[in-house]
Amino acid sequence: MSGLSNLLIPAVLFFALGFLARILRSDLRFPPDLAKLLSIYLLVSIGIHGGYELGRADILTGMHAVFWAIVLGLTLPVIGYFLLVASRKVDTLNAAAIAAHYGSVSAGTFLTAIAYLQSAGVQYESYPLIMLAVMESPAIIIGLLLASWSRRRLGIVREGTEDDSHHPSVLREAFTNGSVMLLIGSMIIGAIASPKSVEAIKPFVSDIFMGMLCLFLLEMGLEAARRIEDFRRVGLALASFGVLMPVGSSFIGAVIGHYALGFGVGGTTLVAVLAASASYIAVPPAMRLAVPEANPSLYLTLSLGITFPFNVVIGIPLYHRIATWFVGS
Amino acid sequence: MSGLSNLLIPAVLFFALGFLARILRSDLRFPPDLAKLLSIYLLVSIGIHGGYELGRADILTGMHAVFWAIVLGLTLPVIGYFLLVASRKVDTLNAAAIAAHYGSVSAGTFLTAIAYLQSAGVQYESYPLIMLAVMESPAIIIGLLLASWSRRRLGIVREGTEDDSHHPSVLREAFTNGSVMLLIGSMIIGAIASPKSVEAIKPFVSDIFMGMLCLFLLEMGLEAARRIEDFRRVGLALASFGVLMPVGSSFIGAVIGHYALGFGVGGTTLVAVLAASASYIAVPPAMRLAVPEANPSLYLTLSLGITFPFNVVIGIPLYHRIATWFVGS
Amino acid sequence: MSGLSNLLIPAVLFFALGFLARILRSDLRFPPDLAKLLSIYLLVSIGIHGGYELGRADILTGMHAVFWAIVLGLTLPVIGYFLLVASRKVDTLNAAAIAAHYGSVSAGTFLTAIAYLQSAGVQYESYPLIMLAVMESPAIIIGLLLASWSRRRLGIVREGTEDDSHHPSVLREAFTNGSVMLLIGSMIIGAIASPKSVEAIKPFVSDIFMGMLCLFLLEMGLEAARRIEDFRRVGLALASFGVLMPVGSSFIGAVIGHYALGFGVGGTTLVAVLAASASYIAVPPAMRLAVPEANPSLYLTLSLGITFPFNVVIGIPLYHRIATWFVGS
Amino acid sequence: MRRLEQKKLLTIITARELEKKIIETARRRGVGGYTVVQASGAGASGIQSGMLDIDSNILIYIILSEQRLIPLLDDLEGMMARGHRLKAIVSDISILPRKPPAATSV
Amino acid sequence: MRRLEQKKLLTIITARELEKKIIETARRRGVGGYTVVQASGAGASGIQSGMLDIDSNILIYIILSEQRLIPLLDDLEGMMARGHRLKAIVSDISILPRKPPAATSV
Amino acid sequence: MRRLEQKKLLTIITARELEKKIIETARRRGVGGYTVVQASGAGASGIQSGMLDIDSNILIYIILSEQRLIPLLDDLEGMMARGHRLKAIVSDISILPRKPPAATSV
Ligand SMILES: Nc1ncnc2c1ncn2[C@@H]1O[C@H](COP(=O)(O)O)[C@@H](O)[C@H]1O
Ligand SMILES: Nc1ncnc2c1ncn2[C@@H]1O[C@H](COP(=O)(O)O)[C@@H](O)[C@H]1O
Ligand SMILES: Nc1ncnc2c1ncn2[C@@H]1O[C@H](COP(=O)(O)O)[C@@H](O)[C@H]1O
Ligand code: NA
Ligand code: NA
Ligand code: NA
Repeated sequence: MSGLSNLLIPAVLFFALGFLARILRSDLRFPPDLAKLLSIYLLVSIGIHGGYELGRADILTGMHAVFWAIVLGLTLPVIGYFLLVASRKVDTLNAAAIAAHYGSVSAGTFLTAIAYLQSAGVQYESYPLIMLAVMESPAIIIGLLLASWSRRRLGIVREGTEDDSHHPSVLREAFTNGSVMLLIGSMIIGAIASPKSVEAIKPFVSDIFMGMLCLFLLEMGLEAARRIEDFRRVGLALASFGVLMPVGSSFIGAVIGHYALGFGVGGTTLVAVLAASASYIAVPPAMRLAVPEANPSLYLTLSLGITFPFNVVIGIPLYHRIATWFVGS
Repeated sequence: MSGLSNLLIPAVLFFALGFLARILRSDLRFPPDLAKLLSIYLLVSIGIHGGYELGRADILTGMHAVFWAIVLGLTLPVIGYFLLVASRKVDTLNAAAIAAHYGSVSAGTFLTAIAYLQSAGVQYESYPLIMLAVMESPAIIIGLLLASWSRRRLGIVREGTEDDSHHPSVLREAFTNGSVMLLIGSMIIGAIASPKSVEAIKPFVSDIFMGMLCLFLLEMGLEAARRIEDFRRVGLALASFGVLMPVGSSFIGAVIGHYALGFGVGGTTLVAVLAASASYIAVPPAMRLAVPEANPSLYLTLSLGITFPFNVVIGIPLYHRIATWFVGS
Repeated sequence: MSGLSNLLIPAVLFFALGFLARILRSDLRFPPDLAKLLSIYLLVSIGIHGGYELGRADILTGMHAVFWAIVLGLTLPVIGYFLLVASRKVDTLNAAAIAAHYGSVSAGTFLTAIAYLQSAGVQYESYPLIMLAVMESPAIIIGLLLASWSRRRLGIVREGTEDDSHHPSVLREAFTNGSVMLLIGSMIIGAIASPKSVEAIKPFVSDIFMGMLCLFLLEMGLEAARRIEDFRRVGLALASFGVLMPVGSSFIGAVIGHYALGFGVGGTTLVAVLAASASYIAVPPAMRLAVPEANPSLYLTLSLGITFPFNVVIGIPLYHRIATWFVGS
Repeated sequence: MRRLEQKKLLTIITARELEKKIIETARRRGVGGYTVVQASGAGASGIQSGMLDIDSNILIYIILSEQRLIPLLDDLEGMMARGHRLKAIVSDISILPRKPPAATSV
Repeated sequence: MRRLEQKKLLTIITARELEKKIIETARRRGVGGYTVVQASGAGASGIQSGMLDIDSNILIYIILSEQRLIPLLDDLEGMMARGHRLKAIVSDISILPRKPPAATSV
Repeated sequence: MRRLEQKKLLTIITARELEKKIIETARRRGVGGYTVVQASGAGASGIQSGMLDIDSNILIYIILSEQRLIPLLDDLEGMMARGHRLKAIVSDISILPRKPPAATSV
C-alpha cells in the first residue's frame, strides 16, 4: 500500500484538515472537553476490544510482549538523551525531559496505524495493545533518573524534602495516570465481562470507532499545527531529532517485533510504531512536575508538532515497509 | 443470577474502575460537560424507548403506576425523617433535607438495574419508567414541608418575603427540573412521533446505549469515591442509614410492585430499585435553595457516596432476589 | 405531507421541547461544549455524506449550483437592507448587519429540512449541499460593503488604520470560518477517500445522525426561546421582517432551484430553505468584529429567536408546498 | 489617570444553584450587568468538584458604585444569615468609562 | 513586603470574538503574557449565555506595569469608541517576581 | 464599612498539573478553602491553549489573612526557584464575614 493511498484514509485526511485549518488561521477550534471526551472514548473502546481478544490469547506471548515493551521503554530514552546532549542544542535537563517522551508512546499514532492496516487489509496481532498500555510509564522513570543525574552533574542542590523528582507522587502518578488506568481497566473489563454483555457494547466500541478517531485526529491536526508555530523556539537541529529519532526507534521496534516476538507484518508494524511514537499524554505532565527546569514548549513542540505529524503521514507507511522487509527476509 | 455475575456487567465493572481510579488517586478526571452530556443522552434514550412502548401500553395500569409512584414519593421521606431524627445524629433540618433524597429516585441506579435484568435475560414491564419520571419531584415537596415544620419547632422565624422554602420558585423548579423535563418530554416524543421517524433514531437511542451507560457509571464511580472521602463527616451511624434505608424501602417497593401493580419479577425488581434509590439530580439543588441551613456534604455523601454504590453493587441483585421471592410465593 | 405531521418528526419535537423547557423556566441547560460538539458532528457527517455522493455527481451542474448560490448570497442582503431601511425601525448600520444574516444560511434549518424530506419519502439532489457551503460567506462581504457605505452616508469618519470593516482579517475569517472549513473539508474527504474506508465511518456519520440532530435541535430550542425573551428589544415591525423576509426569499430560491437548476421537488425545496434561512454561525461574529456599532441582540434575536423557529416549524412544510407547486406547474 | 472612573468590584463565590437568585437580587438593586465564571473549589462545606451540576461553583463579578454596593451587601448578608453559603468580596477598581458611539442610537 | 513587585492588573471583559484582536493589541504594546477565562454574563447588549460561540464572553487578565498600561488603555478606548463592547478594569496588585533557575538557559 | 473584614486575596496562575501540589501546600499552611477556575493563556513558556490537558492553565483564588499569606508566599517562591512556572498575585480585599446560622450545628 503506497504512502499516497495512506493519505486517503479519512483519519489521516481529517488530521490534514485540522492542520490546514490552523495554518489558514481559521477560527475552527475544538472545545477542550471534546478533546478529552474523544480520548476517553478511544481508550475505552480499544481497551474493551483488545481485552476481549487478549482474554482468549496466549498468556506466555503476552508476558513476552510486556517484557520487551519495558525494555523498549527503558532503553529508548537513554539513546535519545545522549543524542540530544551530543547535539549540544539543549541543556541536559531539557534533554532528559525530551528523551522521556520518546521512550513512551502515543495512542493516537497507534490507532492511526491500526486504521491504516485495516484499510490495507493487513492482519495484526493483539499483543501490541498490551505493549501500548505498558510503555506509557517506564520511560518516565528513566526520565526522572536522567534528570536528577544531570542535576548532580550541574551541581544543582535542592532542599531534599521539596525535590519533586524524588517525590514518590510523581512515580505513582506515572502508573495511575488517567489514560493508563482507563486503557488497562477497559482491557481487564473486556477480558472478564460475560461475552453476552460485551456484545451489548460492541456497537459503541466498534461501529462508531473510526468516526470518533477521525474527530480525534482533526483535533490533533489543529493542535499539531499550533505547535509547529513554536518551531523557531526549537530550531532545525532539534526538529531533525524529532524525525530521525522515531525512524531509528522504528528499526529497533521492528527487530523486537519480528525476531523477539515473532509477529507477522501487522504486529511488527505496530511494535515499530510504538517504538517510533512519542508520548503527549502521560509524560508531559510528569515532566512538568518533576523536571520543572525544562521548557515545556520544547518537548511539546517536538512530540506534538513534529514527531506526531511525521509518524501519521510518513512514518506509518514507512514502518509498514520496514516490517514487510524484515518479515519478508 | 448471582451477585458475582452481576459484577461482570461492563456497566458495573466501569463503576468499579472509576471508584478504584479515585481510590488510587489517579488523575483520571471527567470533564464536567461530559458528565452532563452522558446524562442528557441517557435520559433522552430511555425516554424515547419507554415512551415508544408506553404509547402502545395499557393506560389504566399506567395511571395506577403513577398513583403508587406518588404514594412512594410522599411516604418514604417521612419514614426517613423520623428514623434520622430518632438517630439523634443530625438536627431536624438536615434530617428533612436527607430524607427528601430517599423519597426521590436515581436514574443511574434504575438504568444499571435494566442492564442487570437484560444480561440476566429477565423480562420487565415498561411502566416503572413512568414511575421514575414521576418520583423525581414529590419527595421535594415533603422535604420542604418537613423543613418548615422543623423550623417552626426550632423557633426559627424568617423574614416572610425572603423565606426560600415557601418561595413558589422552588416548587416550580421541582417540576421543571431539567432531567424531569428531558425524561417526560422524550417519553412523549417517543409516544407520539411517527413510528417510521422513531426508527430513524433507534440506532442512536438503542445501539450505543450500553456503551454510554458504561461511561456514565465510570464517571459516577469517580464521583462516589470522592464522596466516600467525606465519610468521616458523616459518621458510621449516618452511613448505616445510607444502607438500611434503601433495603427497607426496597421491600415496600417490591410489595407495591407485585401486589398493588401485579408486575412480574422484572417489573417488581424495578419498583424496588426505584424505592431504594436516592436522588442526586433533582433533590440536591432544591434542598440547597430551600433548606440552606442543611449541610450539602451530608446529603450528597449519603446519596452519592454510600447509597448509590451500595445499590449498584449489592442492592440490585438483592432486590432481584426479593422480587423473585415475592413473585414466587 | 401536512404541516402537522411535520411536527411529528422527533427533530422538530425536540426543538419544541427545548423551547418549552425554556418558556417554563426549567433549569435544563446544555453545556456550551455540547452545543459545539453537536454542530461539529453534524457538519462533518453531512459533509462526508454529501461529498461521497458529489464525488459521483455531475461537475457542470455543481458549477451551476455554486454560481447561483453566490448570486443568492449577494442579492438577498441588498433586498433585506432596503426593506429594513424603508421600515425606519433601525439605523442603516444595524440594517446592514441584519441583512447580511439573511443572505447567509443556517445548517440547522437545512438539516431539519432533510429530516423532513426523508420522513416524507421525498427524493432530493445533493447539489444544494455545495450551495450550503458556498452561501455561508458571500453575504458577509455585502454586509461589510453596505456598512461602510452607510458609514460614509452617516459621515462617520474612522481612523483608517483601525477601521475593522476594511481589515482584511474580517474577510479572510469569512472564508476560513470554522464551520465553513469543516463542511467543505469533510465534503472533499468524502469525495476523495477510498470508498472502502468511507464505509468504515458510515455507522458514525449515518446511523446516529438523526439522534444527534435531535439533541442539536433540543439545544437550539432552548437558545431560540431565550432569544424570544429579547423580543421587546426588537419590536413587532422588526419581528415581522423575521417572518416575511424568509418567505419572500424562499420564492426566489424556489425559482432558482427549479427553473435555473432544474431540480425536482426535493432539491427545489432545499434551495428555497437555503434562501429562507438566516445565519447564526458565520455571520454574527463577523458583524460583531466589523460592524461593532450594530447591536448584537437585534440580529441574534431576529435570526435565532424568530426566523429559525419559524422556518423549522412552519417554513419548511410551506417551502415544500411552494416547491411542489412550482415543479408541478 | 483622570479618565478612569473609580468603582467597586463585588465578587461573589457560591454554588451554581444560587446564580439566578443572586442575579435577580442584584437586578432589584439596579445593577446593570454582571459576569459569571464556572469554578470549582473547596471550603467548610466540602469539595465542589464541578463534575456534577450539584457541586459546581460560580464566580459572579459585579462592577457597581458604592451607593449600589451597600444595599446589595445587605441582601447577601441576609442570604448568608439564612444559611446560604457564599463569599462576597469587595475590591476597589478603576474602569474605562463607556462612551457609546453615535450610530447605535436605536 | 519588600520582595513583592507593585504592578497593575488589567481585566478586560468582552465577547470572545474580540479575544484575538485585543491580544494582538496588547502584544504590540509589549505585553509579555495574558490569561483568558471563559465567562457568561449580561449587560446593556443583552444576555451572553455562553451556550453558543456567538455569545460567549471572556475575561482577559493582563499583569503589566503602569507605563505599559496607559497606551494599552488608549487602544481599548479607541475600540470602545468604534462601538466595540468591552469593560476594561484596572486594579493595583503585588506579585512575586520571577527568578528563573540557572538550568533553563536554553 | 465597619462590617467588612479586611483580607488578602492571593491569585495564583499556573498549569493544571500544579493544582494538587499548590492546594496541598496551602492546606499545610492552614488555608481553609480555595476556588479554582479553568483558564488558557500565554507567557514566557508559550501558549497554553487549554485544548489539551497538558496545556491548560488554572487560576487559584485563596482568600486568607496576611499572617497566613507570608509563609504561603515563601512556599510558592520555593517552587518558582525550582523552575515551576506560576504567577502569585496579591491584592487587598474586604469580605462579608461568615455568620453561620444556629441550625447547622451538626
Ligand atoms: N478561603 C477561600 N478562598 C477562596 N475561595 C474560598 C475560600 N473558602 C471557600 N471558598 C469558596 O467558597 C465556596 C463555599 O465555601 P464554604 O461555604 O466554606 O464551603 C467553596 O466551594 C470555595 O469555592
Ligand atoms: N456591571 C457589570 N459588572 C460585571 N460585568 C459586566 C457589567 N456590565 C457588563 N458586564 C459584562 O460585560 C459584557 C458586555 O457588557 P455590555 O457591553 O454592557 O453588554 C456583559 O456580557 C457582561 O459579561
Ligand atoms: N503578563 C501576564 N498577565 C497575565 N497572565 C500571565 C502573564 N504572563 C503569564 N501569564 C499566565 O501565566 C502562565 C505561565 O506564564 P509563563 O510562566 O510566563 O509561561 C501563562 O500561560 C499565562 O496564563
Ligand atoms: Na516511543
Ligand atoms: Na427512593
Ligand atoms: Na438565506
